[in-house]
Amino acid sequence: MDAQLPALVIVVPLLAALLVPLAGRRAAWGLVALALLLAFAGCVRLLVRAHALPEGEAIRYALGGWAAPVGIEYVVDRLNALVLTMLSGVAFLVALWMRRSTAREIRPPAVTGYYSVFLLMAAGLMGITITGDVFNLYVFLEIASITAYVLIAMGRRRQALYAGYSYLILGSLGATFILLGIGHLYMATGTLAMADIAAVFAREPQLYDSSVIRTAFAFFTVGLALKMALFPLHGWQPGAYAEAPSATSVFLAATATKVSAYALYRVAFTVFGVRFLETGLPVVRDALLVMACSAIVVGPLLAIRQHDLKRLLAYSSVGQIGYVVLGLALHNADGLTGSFLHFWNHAAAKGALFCVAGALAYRAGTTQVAALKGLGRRAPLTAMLLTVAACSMVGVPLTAGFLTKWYLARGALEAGQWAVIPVLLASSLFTAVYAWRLLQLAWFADEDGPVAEDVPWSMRAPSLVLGAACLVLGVAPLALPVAQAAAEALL
Amino acid sequence: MSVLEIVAAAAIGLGSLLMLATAFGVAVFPDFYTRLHAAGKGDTLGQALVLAGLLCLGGDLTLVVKLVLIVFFIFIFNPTATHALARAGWVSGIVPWVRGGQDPGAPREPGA
Amino acid sequence: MPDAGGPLLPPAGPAAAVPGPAAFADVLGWLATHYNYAIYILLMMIGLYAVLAKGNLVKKVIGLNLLQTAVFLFYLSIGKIDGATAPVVWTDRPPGAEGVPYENPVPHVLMLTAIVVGVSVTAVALALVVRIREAYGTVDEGEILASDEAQEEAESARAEAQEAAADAAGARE
Amino acid sequence: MRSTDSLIVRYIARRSVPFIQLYALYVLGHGEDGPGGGFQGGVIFASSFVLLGLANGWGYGRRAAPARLLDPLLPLGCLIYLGIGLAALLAGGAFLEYGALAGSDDPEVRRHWHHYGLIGIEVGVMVTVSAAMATLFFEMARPARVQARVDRVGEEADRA
Repeated sequence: MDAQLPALVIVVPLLAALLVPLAGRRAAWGLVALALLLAFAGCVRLLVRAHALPEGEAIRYALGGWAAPVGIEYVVDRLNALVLTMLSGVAFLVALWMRRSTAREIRPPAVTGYYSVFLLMAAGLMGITITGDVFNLYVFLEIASITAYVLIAMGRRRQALYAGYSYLILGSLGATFILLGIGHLYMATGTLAMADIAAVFAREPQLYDSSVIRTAFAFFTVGLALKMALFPLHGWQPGAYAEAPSATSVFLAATATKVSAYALYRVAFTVFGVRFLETGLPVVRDALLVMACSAIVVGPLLAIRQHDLKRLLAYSSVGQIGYVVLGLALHNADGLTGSFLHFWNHAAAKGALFCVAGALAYRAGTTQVAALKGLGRRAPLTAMLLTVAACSMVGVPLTAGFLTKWYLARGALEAGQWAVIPVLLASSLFTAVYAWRLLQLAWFADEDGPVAEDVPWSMRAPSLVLGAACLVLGVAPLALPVAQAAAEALL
Repeated sequence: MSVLEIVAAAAIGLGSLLMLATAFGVAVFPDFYTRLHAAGKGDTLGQALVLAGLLCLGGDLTLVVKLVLIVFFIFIFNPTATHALARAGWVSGIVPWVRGGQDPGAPREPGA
Repeated sequence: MPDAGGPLLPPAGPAAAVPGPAAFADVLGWLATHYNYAIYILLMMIGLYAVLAKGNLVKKVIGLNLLQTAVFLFYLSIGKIDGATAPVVWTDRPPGAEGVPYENPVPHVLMLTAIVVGVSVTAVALALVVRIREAYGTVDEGEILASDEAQEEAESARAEAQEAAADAAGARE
Repeated sequence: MRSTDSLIVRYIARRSVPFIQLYALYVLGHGEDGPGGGFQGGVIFASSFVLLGLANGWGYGRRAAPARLLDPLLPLGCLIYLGIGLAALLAGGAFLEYGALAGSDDPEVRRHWHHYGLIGIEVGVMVTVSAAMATLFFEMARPARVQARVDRVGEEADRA
């Protein structure tokens, strides 16, 4: 079975997604949790195996027994093993968390459908991460996106429908650009397997000067930037995160845009090669640097003005994706390490924060920021979770967020991009402003009246795991060697 | 050139001519019903003639059976579709065109 | 993809050539031989215009479909070779034999997949439009946004009042 | 969608259903060595129900293809696909390596099993596609009075 793991981590959630509607309402949730637990275990095993391999090698799996240039290949190396573990781990925690939340937010007849689509989306996201074929990447990207549109539109308010629709339009636009990028790439190289394309580039370096290749890269960048909601292209994102059902918000915010960012890393480093960023089309690298920096500053600034907690967190995500992309623009070991750390750090922090928003929706039926007042007295554990996660977002030392900023700052200095340092500081300041507003309401604005019930343990425990991850990843940097190894493997 | 080939050429030529006439009719006829008339009649016979011509050219048995079946179904389904369309037009209140008569675009009471 | 059969042909033939910066006459010559690329760009621009500029949600979906169709055309143009046959296996004459060039089947297979994806996206989009129409009574983007804004304003005014009250309570402590 | 009052249209639509479905199976069977396959066959198969719905009214078509039947078929087709892939995996090959289903190394036998596997997944594709297409049509064309009843049931379930 060990040899079959790369296929199994995708197939098991997929299989469960199809079994859930047949299994009926009672068994559905258990099936979801079991499938994602198995996938998580498989991903951890893949992570261990990928790190045991010597530098530059990867676990390869040929689907259907067709070898790489002809068939589709699944490749697990250090970078995507890291992303896969994050993905399946968060998916498993959200699956545990969502039972009571969906019972309150989704119409009972639609719950099994919701679970099924949720699993499909998890499988799609993992497929994007694991595939070694650019066209297969597009197909998985669309599976993950189409399911995301559905999961968003299932929100209670009618605004969810429009949010899902506008995400659909912009997401499909992005996907079309990516498809065009793949077409241009195929036109110039005549192959679709990532490793094969990279080999063509190594054989014919003059291709870097071809306008077809440059067009391809531009299409990839714009398309994936749309999908990951990088700053000027983030229009769909706040509405989608704010209006979606709580469980969707947690999962989307913790994973979805980061997987698109991973796809950009994969395309830029594995397919085009790091030399292309430096010599082939430096203007895209500079543009990404500018976009990432503006996202880092503007995201929290926009968040300060919001009254809805989920919308506030969504704008903060607009800023946080900037950290993930910044490493690509810096493309040195420390910068990449910082960004790769952020794959885990942000998933933990933003996942925990959206869990708080979900708890608020569960308990108070609203996600207005004002509903936070008195949280410290009524639900101290949830309030502590909010505190820890918010500190991690600000980048307080000893939390996970600090490590990200530390390594990104070191990477910026190394790359000679001094201007990035004030950007990081300003962003921390703005983040602190809205974080303080939340904490002040939660701990100090007391409310008279009876103490309401807290969320059930089935919701509290998984969110506390996410909160604990924020601390553990910061105090005992487990992820650091993994991220460093992934960064070195790419360069 | 065998007799069959001559027959085939004649049938295909006539069929093509009919289909051309159909296209012409759809383009120039004045209203929904007359256009439908052109499309329904001309197209059915035109297609059937072309296929019959191909039938004369022969081929293996499966091909012949397929062609016969296609002709058979065209003769059933084309008129049915035309009938359904005309009826739908009538029910939704489209007035048939009359030479020198009322304005063809004028609304008519449904079902009148 | 493995079922496409035949070896992978690198894109060849005149259609795969890349236009460089060219004089006007060259552009005309390029148009004459590569008109399918010109059509693809034109179709794509029309689709993009409809997606971005139309207020009607259904028209946006139509624009999206146009955009996708343009991409299909682009892909099929990549695989096209002038005078080549279809890559179908003949029992008496295998493709590639006797110097008969055959078109690259891979873009066709890719587009088959992309068409399925496009159909799925369209289905979800139309389903959403139906639901939006039920919820808002309109499929016009401007009206939907205006209706949302009115609701949003009322809600945020209420929220601000609540927050102010909470602040005041905090100050009293 | 009302039933048409034309006897001809209703009769022809009803009688043509088996022919359409037979043709769908024909297209399915030819997918391996010609134009056709599960997707196309599935769409043609679904079109027979669409025709019934158009000619004889929404309710008539929906009774021929009820949600009770179609909803389980949607995942079932995909399950056939995945199941064959997994069976190949369990037989010692890679995922979807149909040749491994043969359980022998004889290339001739493996080639045969490759064909069986391919036809099997095409059947799976056809089941899902036809169920999906018919569901899409009937859900989108649902008349207002049926919609009202569904909403009422949903609200009652919400309250419960």
